[in-house]
Amino acid sequence: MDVLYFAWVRERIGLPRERVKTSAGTVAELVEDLRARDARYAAAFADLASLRVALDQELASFDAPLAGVREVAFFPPMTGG
Amino acid sequence: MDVLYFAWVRERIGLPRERVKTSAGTVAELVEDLRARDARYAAAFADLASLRVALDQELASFDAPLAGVREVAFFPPMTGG
Amino acid sequence: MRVAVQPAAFDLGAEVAAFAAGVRGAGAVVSFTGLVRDEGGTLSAMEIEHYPGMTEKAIAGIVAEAMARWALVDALVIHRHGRLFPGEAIMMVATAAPHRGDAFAAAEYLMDYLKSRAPFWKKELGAEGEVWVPARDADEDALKRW
Amino acid sequence: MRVAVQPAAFDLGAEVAAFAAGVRGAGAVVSFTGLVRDEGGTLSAMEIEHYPGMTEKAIAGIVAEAMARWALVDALVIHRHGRLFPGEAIMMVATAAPHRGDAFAAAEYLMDYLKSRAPFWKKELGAEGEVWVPARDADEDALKRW
Repeated sequence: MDVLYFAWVRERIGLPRERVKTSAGTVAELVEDLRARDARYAAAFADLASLRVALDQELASFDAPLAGVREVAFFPPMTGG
Repeated sequence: MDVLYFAWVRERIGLPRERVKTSAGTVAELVEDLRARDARYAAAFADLASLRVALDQELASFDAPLAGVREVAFFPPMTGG
Repeated sequence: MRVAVQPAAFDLGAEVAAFAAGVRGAGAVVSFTGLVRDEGGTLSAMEIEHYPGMTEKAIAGIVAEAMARWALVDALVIHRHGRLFPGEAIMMVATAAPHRGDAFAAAEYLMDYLKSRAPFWKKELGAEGEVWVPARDADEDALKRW
Repeated sequence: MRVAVQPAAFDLGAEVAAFAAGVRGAGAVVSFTGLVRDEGGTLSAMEIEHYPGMTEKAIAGIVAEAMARWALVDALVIHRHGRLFPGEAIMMVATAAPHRGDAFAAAEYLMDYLKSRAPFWKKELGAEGEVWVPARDADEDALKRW
């Protein structure tokens, strides 16, 4: 699946998107996989309360299942307007 | 004093303003004087609840005193905006 | 702060643009414009009467109260009188503030008070003749929220 | 209804004027514009990042919800991304309705949801370097009133 990062999540990880092969069943499990990669990911995902996730461009929760999902995006709370 | 009429009050009385000599002490007493003049005034002042009054261009109540007032205006509730 | 009471049409776009361009330090600009509705084609024109002298004073007082209640950088009120046709702008208000809450609240306050406390009266000219627009209880009630 | 997400500046006056001219049957038009504050001269620029694709969908959903909740004749949202400087317009919304209550409520609803549910992120560039603007609890709380 495609995993996208925005704002300071993108900056901490150092890239805007990547292709990830995962057997994670939920967003939370995917986060665990990513955290285990290296310190940059661990820093980006240190505090889930300050993160939001979208599955196929719809806001979702961290316990949402990943079955059938093609695009996951992680970002901080929005600050538009 | 000058007495001004606006909107349907003006139309019922048939003039926009007039000079009135009165010994009325309050707005309500002035209204009584005017009502007694003829049917046009009686029609205009038939229902005080549907009228508003301004003394020297400030909204006032019908029991307000007229001492020192130079301009009295009668009109229906405002409908601007 | 500017208040204009005039028979002439105003250029809504130019007024909003000039207002927004002139507000240093504002993060939020709200505008409201009241248009003559065509009422499903039954309205041919609207005649707006006002009380010269009192109108300007009443509006200035309402604007001053809004400036005192909210952190406004600027405010603008333009209100026309005379004969207007469907689709024409009757009036506009604009407010500018550091944050949107103040700008929205002040614009709504200005509208609620202009509606019921500034001396304007509307008459509708249409198929059924001339009708003075009655004041709505809802407009008087709207003042109670402030 | 129109939604535009673009890096280019927009002409606020022309947009408001065209919007108001195109709304048949409306008696009330409200516009909101968000400007880059200069923060007392400490802000040199603002960088707005967004999520292409999701942004347009999220805004369209918010506008559709507003159209369903209030008697709107039309609605408009324009939101910029990229680098903006103090005084520039970041975004605007406009709403048109038969009566002012609906136009105001819908514009505030659009702003509250755009602020916290459309995928935009602001970074301030100033004397102290680059700072991502933190989300405010007040903005999240604002959603609860609807």
